[in-house]
Order: sequence, then structure tokens, then C-alpha cells
Amino acid sequence: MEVKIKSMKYEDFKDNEYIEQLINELKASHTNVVVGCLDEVINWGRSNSLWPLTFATSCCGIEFMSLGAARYDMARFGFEVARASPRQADFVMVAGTIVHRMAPVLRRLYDQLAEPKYVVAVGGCAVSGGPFKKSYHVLKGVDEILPVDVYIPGCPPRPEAMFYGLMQLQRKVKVEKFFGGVNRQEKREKVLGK
Amino acid sequence: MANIQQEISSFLPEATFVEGTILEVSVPDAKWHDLALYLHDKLHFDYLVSIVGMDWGETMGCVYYFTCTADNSQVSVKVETADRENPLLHSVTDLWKSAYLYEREVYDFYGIRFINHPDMRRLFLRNDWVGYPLRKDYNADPEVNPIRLEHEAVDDTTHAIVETPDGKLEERTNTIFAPEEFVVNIGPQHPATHGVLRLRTSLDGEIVKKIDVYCGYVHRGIEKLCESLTYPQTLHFADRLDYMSAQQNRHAVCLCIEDALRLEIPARAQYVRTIMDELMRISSHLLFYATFCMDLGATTAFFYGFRDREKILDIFEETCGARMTFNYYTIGGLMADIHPDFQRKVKEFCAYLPGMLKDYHTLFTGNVIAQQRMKGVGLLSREDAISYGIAGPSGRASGWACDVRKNHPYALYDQVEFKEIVRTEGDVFARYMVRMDEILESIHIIEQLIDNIPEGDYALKMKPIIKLPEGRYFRQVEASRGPLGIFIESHGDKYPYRLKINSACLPLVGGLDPMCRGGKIADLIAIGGSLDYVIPDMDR
Amino acid sequence: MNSALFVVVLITGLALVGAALLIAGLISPRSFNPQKGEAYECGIPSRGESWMQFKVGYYLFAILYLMFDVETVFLFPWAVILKDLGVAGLFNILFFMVVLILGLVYAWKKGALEWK
Amino acid sequence: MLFDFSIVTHWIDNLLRSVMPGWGALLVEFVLVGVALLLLYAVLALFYIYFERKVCAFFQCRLGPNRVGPYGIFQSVADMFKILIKELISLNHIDKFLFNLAPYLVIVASMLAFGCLPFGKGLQVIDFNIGVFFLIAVSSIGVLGILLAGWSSHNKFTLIGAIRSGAQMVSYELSIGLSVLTMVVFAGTMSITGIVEAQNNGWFIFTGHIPAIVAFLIYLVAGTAETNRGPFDLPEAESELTAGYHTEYSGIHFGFFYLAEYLNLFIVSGVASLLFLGGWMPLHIPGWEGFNYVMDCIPSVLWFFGKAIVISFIIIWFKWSFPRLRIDQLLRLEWKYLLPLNLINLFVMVLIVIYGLHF
Repeated sequence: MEVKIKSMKYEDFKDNEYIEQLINELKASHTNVVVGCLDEVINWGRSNSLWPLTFATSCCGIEFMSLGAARYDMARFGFEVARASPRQADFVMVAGTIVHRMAPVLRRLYDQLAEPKYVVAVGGCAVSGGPFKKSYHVLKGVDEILPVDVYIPGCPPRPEAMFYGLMQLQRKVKVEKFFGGVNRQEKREKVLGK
Repeated sequence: MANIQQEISSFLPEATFVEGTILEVSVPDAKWHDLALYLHDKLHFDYLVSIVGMDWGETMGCVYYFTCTADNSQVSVKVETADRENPLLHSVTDLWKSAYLYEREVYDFYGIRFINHPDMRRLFLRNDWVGYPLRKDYNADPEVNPIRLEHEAVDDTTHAIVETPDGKLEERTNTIFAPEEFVVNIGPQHPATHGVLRLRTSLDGEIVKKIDVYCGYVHRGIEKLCESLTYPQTLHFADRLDYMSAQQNRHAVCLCIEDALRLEIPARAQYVRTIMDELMRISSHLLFYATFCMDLGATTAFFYGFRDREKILDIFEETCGARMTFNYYTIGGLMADIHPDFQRKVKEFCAYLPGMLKDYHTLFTGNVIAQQRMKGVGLLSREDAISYGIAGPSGRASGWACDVRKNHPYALYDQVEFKEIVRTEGDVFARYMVRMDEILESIHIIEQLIDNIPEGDYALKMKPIIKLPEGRYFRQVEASRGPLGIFIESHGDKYPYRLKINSACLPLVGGLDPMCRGGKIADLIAIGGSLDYVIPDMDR
Repeated sequence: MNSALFVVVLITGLALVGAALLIAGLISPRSFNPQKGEAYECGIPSRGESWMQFKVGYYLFAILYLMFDVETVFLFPWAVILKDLGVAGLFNILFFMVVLILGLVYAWKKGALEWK
Repeated sequence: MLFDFSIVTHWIDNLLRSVMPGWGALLVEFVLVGVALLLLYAVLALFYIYFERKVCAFFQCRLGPNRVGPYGIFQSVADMFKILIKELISLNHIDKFLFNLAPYLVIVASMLAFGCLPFGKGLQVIDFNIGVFFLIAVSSIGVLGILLAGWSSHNKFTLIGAIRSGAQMVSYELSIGLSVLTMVVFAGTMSITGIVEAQNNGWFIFTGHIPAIVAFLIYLVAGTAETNRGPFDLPEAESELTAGYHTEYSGIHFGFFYLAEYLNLFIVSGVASLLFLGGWMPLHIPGWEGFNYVMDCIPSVLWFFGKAIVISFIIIWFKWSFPRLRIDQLLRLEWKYLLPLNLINLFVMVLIVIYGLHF
């Protein structure tokens, strides 16, 4: 089974092993046909309509804006509707350095995102701390406080690189198991103990 | 300059002087406020450029840089205190309003508290941060300041040390927001704060009553990092400060180091640097146009600004290999020669852009709604602009001719002919128009230079290890958003003892509160957009 | 017949919302954490109550609106039969309108139309 | 000449009555009407989302969605799938009842208004004799939804958004009312069918002289404001109030607002085409029989949707070209310019009608 992304050959993606591993996990779970088809339809919708949270702290944010602007135009892929409210966004592009003061804010934004939610770490700073790794006030990668789905290295990454990263996110979404996977319904009492 | 020295020594005999490119006066703290008053009122040093906090080992203190806006003469004052446990200095917030943020910054980094400063809170770091990071004896152990995921406590009051008339010091608290006020956080994650600035805004209906600015949401500790890097290594941070004036920032650092080394850089490099600086300015102002229009709700204008900015990025990319962080200038010249297509592309662009600007004006500037949103909003008088240190295009919109390219020319700015755009209205519209006109002026500068780039070396041969002679150096360039100053104190090592970046954007937010008071929320957004601050530049 | 159809359309609207909410409630994921239920305010915890005494500048506008909306409601039946009433109809209603317009002029002069 | 859809409906009615008792037939018909309305509603909303994205991309030198299906036509379908399965966040400290009620109000209001529109000859669900009046009345329920949504969220941004929307909608309701009134004066009836039939000999915008044109322009401005679209999108001013009154709504809850926004755009354009451009009435020029005949060959449904989409295009054009107004400017525009202009316009129209000066 291949994960198809329009106009991109499967071989052109770098880390197919990871996706294949996900596919194998999916196959191993033995979903029945009906649920599997429903999964596919829903994942088709989800992967083609990933709305980013407008979140940017530094240089990468400008490249993120270029991504939305006329030359690169992320609207083509359905990433168009950048929402300012985390309630309506699907993923947060952590574009830029995250510092100690920002960490609780970002965590709160992440917590407030509606499920299913994804995190893309954009640029050296968000991936690992980048040139500011040794600083007293900078996080060594946003994965210290959030689970990250896709890393896009670069300082800042070119918009093409961001597209590549977002397509990887789409692929990841496409091979997810929605029923019984993504759509788990936690009980409020169990989590919050109220 | 000798004149200033005489006047100061006649006023304050105990002052000592160090001659340099900028005269440096040392005074004991007890006399400092008197001298400040004298400098401000009698010698008319009305523009406080920078306050550099310093830790000299035994003593701690500040170096102040002043400019007289009438004749652009400069002077610096060094004040120190030997008490490292509880360092106290006198505040000058009563004379220069820009000192309000600068002194808070010094307190944040060095723990020096200022007497009579109304608001001694931390500026960049969390209010529960332990230690003062720029002190030389700072404990950098991550255990001391771990990543905290709980939110910092809300502080509605400030601490202040007030000197009573009989000379005693008293701790006081000032209230920022009363409990019953309707306080909204605009930012850090907000589409219109251009990054992660947090404005705590007290509202009365739609009307802004007070704004309290919180910085530091992208404070990356660049100044501290620089202290452990060699001079060529410090350069790359400059690109990441105000990424919209990456070239100019790097120019400032290079200039400061080249000045200290007394280097004469090749003419070819000078030409290319000047052209690159101006291209960067155009790109920045185009981004300003894009984001400002977006803030006012004219979404399509955003795309036009970005479309044309891409053309400059193409030019940059061919020569520098990057779209944003260029790493192009280096000490003694440039990293690489220009691309063979550079001149042709730049000329094409210079011919292309003015036509597009006309489009911009028809789309946005001439629009009735846009005019109403901009005119008469966010007024800033010339005096206030100087006092708050709001220079750059925003200052020029208030009638203050503060262009460093004219006042203290560097590179080729004394050889090219260009107008300094100054408007007198001081409102959002003026700030917008100054930038739009500066684009044309930049094109004019580029057109004068592009055909005359001389052949020859593009860089001096430099030794791999650069050591700066001992001393304090301060250089400014006109970045896209105003004067960016680089202060270096060298103790003769290959590392700077202290490298301070005097941001062009930090003073801008200082003026937000008085400009926005009484306006609507929509005005706040328009004013913020027109000031065009870049947060990583002010947070550093 | 029309009233019945009105009810049908009403039910259709309610059904649309109800059905969509039902589907969403059944299949959409749920997760909880202490911060999720809090109000979103640019990523910072809200200070104090949001339901507090808050100056609403549009209060005057609401009153003015009430006045003019009632007028519009009165005018509709008149508008339908205007052709039959002829000039007399115009003069009958003119008095009514003049009073209202005077009201608007008064509010204007008093500065009630400025958002404060 | 034009195909009358009531023939079809009568045929279905007769067919049903022949196989089942009267009440059963009626019940089936009601279900059919509901399903048809629902489908049309959903399809139109999806179409409008796609339409707006493509149009704005065109203004902005972009391509717009083009990956999902040919030319990206399934983009909005994908969005709806996504929105449907998004989590519905349960919030603390909110007024739960009002919070959940708000989407119902918004959708029901737009659905009721939608039901009043004449999509074609004989193709109309609700046809009261006070049709236009009813239309205005139900569409103003939506305001209540927005107001409640903002207030019940217990969030400062939504509160400001709600208050803004209150001020804005209340004011512009007036302009809509008066400009519609102007046309009612001209038509002499409030029945929607009546108004459309009255335009058989030329659309009102042509026959009604200048007052009709003025009323049309005022209606366009006020209609844009009513639908919360730029340059009047203050209640959800992205750059000021993050997402405005629906900041706290997630998943399908937000989807309802999103859907209703686009549907309201269609309703406003539909009403404009009904009042000023003849609704489903083809372009007739008195005396040109041949021309009228050709025009009649185009189905009435196409006429109605064509006009509505053209007007929507203009409203979308507004949104993507103009900067946003400030709240005081917005109210000044309404109370100091549009309202007096509207009153004068009404007066002129009355004179025209009384003295029979129209075509």
C-alpha cells in the first residue's frame, strides 16, 4: 500500500521506511473493511484540510508567511485557513525559537488545540535550539515540552522544505487509524479526577 | 567635543574623561543625576541612545550614550557602583522616557536597581527567574532555572525605590492595573503583534485605557552568547536579530569591529554593502506594507507586498545563497563576490518596482477607509519621539531628522545623493508614507551605485583570529526600523568582554502606551502595525 | 399550508444541527487536560472575570434602533397600500416620519451618534 | 413560457395522494422538502466556500486550492469532513445552555431565510403574503446567535466581538429594512412571488429610476455588514480579536458558524437579486418579443442562481479589496450617512410611486 500525495512520486520522499512501518502497524491491527474504508475517507478529508494555528516567534515565521503568500501559496494544499484560535486549528507550526518564558504559553496553546492535533517543528531553533542552543533562556528543541510529529530543519527552512514537511504530515495523517485510534474518547473524570 | 568636555568639567570637577570617537565621561553615582540634568537641560543632549549595563568584575554599572539632536554631537557617560550585593544607581526616567525600558533591561540582566524608577520589574525574563544572567558570576546551571510549564504569577503591582526629599530610600509599590479593570492580553500569540509581544491592555469598552508591555517571549540571550564567541562568530547572530534588516545589522557589527581595528575595507565591498543595505530596506518596507495592510484588514495588499518582496529575495539568494539569514558581510568585506547577474537583476527590479508602488497606492493608500483609519491616529510629537527614542522611519514621521545615514554617514552614504524623508504629522499615515517614500529613495540610491561598482577585491585578507584593542566601541547604522547600535567592550581578547546590541525596536514599544491611550482597539493594531517592530530584535 | 411548511423548514434547520452534533459527538475524539477548558486569551491565563461590568457604547444605538425599527414595522403595511392611498397616504405618514426624523436630528445634535 | 416547477410539485403531490391517504402524502412531501432543502443548503455552502477561495486567490495572484479533485473542487468537502470529526471541546466556566444554543439559532435563522427564497418559478418553500417582512425578521435571529455565542463563551475577546456584532447588526438591520421598504413601496406587495411577478416587464433596478439604484447600493453595503463580511467583519476581526465571537467554538460548532456565514452571503445576494434584479425572472424588455422569448428559454433556476452568484462575487470583491472599518466609523457610516440617505430615498420613491413617474 502506498500513501499517495498528488504530484509527488512515492520515491521522492526521503523517509518511506517510517511511513511503511506505520502502514504495517495499521495492517497488523486488522481493521474490518467497513471501518477501514471509513477511516480512509475521513483521513482523506483530514489530510487535505490541515489548518495551521497562526503561531510564529521569529525568522521562520516570515518564511511561514511566504508560504501563504502568492509564490508558494499553501492554499493549494488546503492549508489555507490559518486560524488564530487554537480551538479551530489542526496543527501548530512552531516557527522560531521557543524560550523559557514562551514555554508555558506554547504548552497552553497546545493543550487548548482541539484533537486530532499535530505539531510541526520548523527550523533549527524549534528542532534543537539551533544557534542559540547554549543560551540560558532557550529550549533545546520544542520536543522538550510537546510531542512533535514532523521536524523541518533549516535556518530558516525554505518554503519548499516546509511544503515537504507538511506533505510528510499529510502522509502521516493518511496512514493513521481513525476509528479506535485517533478518535479515542477520554473520560473527563479519569483524566482530571473531577 | 573639547567644548563639551570643558563645560562638563566646569560643572562637575570630579568627572574624568576618556577621549575616543565618542567622548566618555566618568562620574560617581552620587553626582550622576545632577550631571544628567545638566546634560539634558543645558547641553541639550535630548536623545538617550542607549544604556549599556556592565559588569566589570569588582564594580558594576552602566554606560550611557547620548546624542544632541540639534547638532548630532555624541557623548557617553560611565557610572559605576562597587556594591555587588545590592547595586543601586540613580534613574534618569524623569529626563529621558526611553530610559524606562532601558533601565528595566539593565535591572533584568545585572540586578542593578534604579532609584526613582517607577517600575522595577524584570523586562525579558520570567518574574520568578533566579539570578541575573549577564553578570559574570551568573550560575548557568539549568537546575537553577529549569523549564517551567506553570505560568508566571500575574503582577499587577511594581516595586520601586524612591528617594525621599531628605535623602532616605524607601521601597514602594505602584499599581499598574486595579482589580476591577477589564484587562485583555493581546499577544503573545496574536496575529497582529508581529511576533510574540504581549500587550496587557486595559479596556473601557472599545477604548484603550492603558497598555503594559511584556517583552522577552523570544529573548534568546544573544548578548551573553556573544561573550563566549570570537568576533567572526558573533556575526551570525546579527542576521537573526531583526531578520528584516539582516544585512544592515551585520553591517553594524562589522563596522564596529572594523572601526576598532581601523580597517579600510575595499571599495567594491563598500558599494555592494550599500546596495545590499538598501535592497534589504526595500524588502523590509515591502513586508511592512504587506503586514500593515493585513493588520488593517486589507488582505489582498498582503499578497502584493510579498509578491514583490520575493523578487528581492531572488537577488539575495543568487549572491548570498539564502533567502533570509544571509551571512554575507564579514569583517573586512564580504563573504563572496556578487553573482554575475546581480547588476542586471537589480536594475530590472529598480525599473519594475515604482510601477508596482503606484498600484499599491491605488489599492490601499487612496482608499477612503484606509485614510480614515490612518490619519490623525496615534499621534506622536517630535519631542515625545526624541524622548522615547523612537527613531528611524517612525521618528522621521514625527518630524525628527534622525537618519544615521545622514547624521553619521558610513559606507557610501556620504557620496550618494538622497533625500531624508521627513514628515511632520506624526500619525499612522505619516509613518506609513515615510516608509513608502523611503522605498523610492532607496531605489534612487541603488541606481546611483549599481553601474559603478568598481572592480577589485571584495574583502580584505584577515587573520583567522581577530583581537580587538582594548576599549569601548559604539557604532550605529540605519537599519530598516531605525538606528541599530552595536556596543563592544574589548579587553584585548579574541572574545568580546561585552557586546550589546542596541535594538531599534525596543524604544518603539515604549511609546505604545501614550500613543494608544484613548484610542480604540483597532487603533492599537494600526499603531502597532505602523511602528513595525520586530520582536526578536527587541528581545535579542 | 405555508405555516406547516414553516414548521418543516424550522425542523430541517434543527435537524441539521442536531444530526451533525450527534455524529460529531459519536465519532470525534475527546481529550482532557487542565488547561483545555480554560478561556483562550493569546496563550495567557485570563485575569479575573470576563463577565464583568463592561462599558457598552452601543446602548444608545440600541435605543435609537428600537425607535427606527418600530417605525419601519409601521411603514410596511402602509407601503403595501400606498398606491391606493395616493397623496393622502403620503401626508398621513409624513407627520409620523417627521417626528422620528426630528428625533434623529436631536440625537445627532446631542452627540448620541458618536461612539464613546 | 418559462417552465413552472409547480407542475412538478403538483404531479408529485397527485402521485402520492393516489397511493396513500392525504396526511401520509403530506408527511412524505414534508420529508422530501426537508431533505431537498438540506441538500441544497449543504451543497451551496460547500460551493460558496470553494467559490470564495478561488475568487480571492484570483485577486491575490494565487492559484487557490487545486490538489483535492480537479481544480480543487472537493476542497470544501474535505474541510467539512475534517470539521465534522474535530473534537468538541467542553469548556469550564461557560454558560453551557446558551453556548450550545447559539449554533442552533444561527443555522435555523439562515435556514428559515433560505426557505423563503424563490429558487425558480414555482420553486419556493415558504411563500407568505408578508414574505419580505418575514425574511427580514428571521434573518435577524442570527444576530442573537452571534451575540449569545460571544457572551456565553466567557472570554474577553468573544465578549468584545459579541458587543461589536450587536452594535453593528442592530444598526445595519435598519438600513436593510428601509431599503427593502423602498422596494416594497415600489412593488406594492410584500409577497415574494408578487415582487418577482411585478418585475415581468423589467427589473426594478431599471424601472425604479434612481431611488431603486440607491436602494440597491445601500442594500449591498448593509447586506455585507449583516453577513459580517469584510470590510465590516468587525465581530470576527482576525487581526484584532483573534477569531472574534467564535474564538472558543471548536469542531462542528465552529463549522456551523462557518457554514452560516457563507449561506448568509448567498441569502443576502439572493434577496438582492429578488428585490432588484427580478429574482428568477428573465431579463425582459417591453416590446422586444424575440429577445424576451430567447431569454425565457434559459431556465428560471439558472437566472436566480446566476444573479445571486454575481452579487456574491461583488460582495467577495469588497471583502478582499477594502481595509476594515473601525467601530465608530462603522456606526457613523450607518447613522449619519446611510440612514438619512435611506429616508430621503424612501421619500423620493414614494413620490415616484404616487405620481406614477416610473416606467
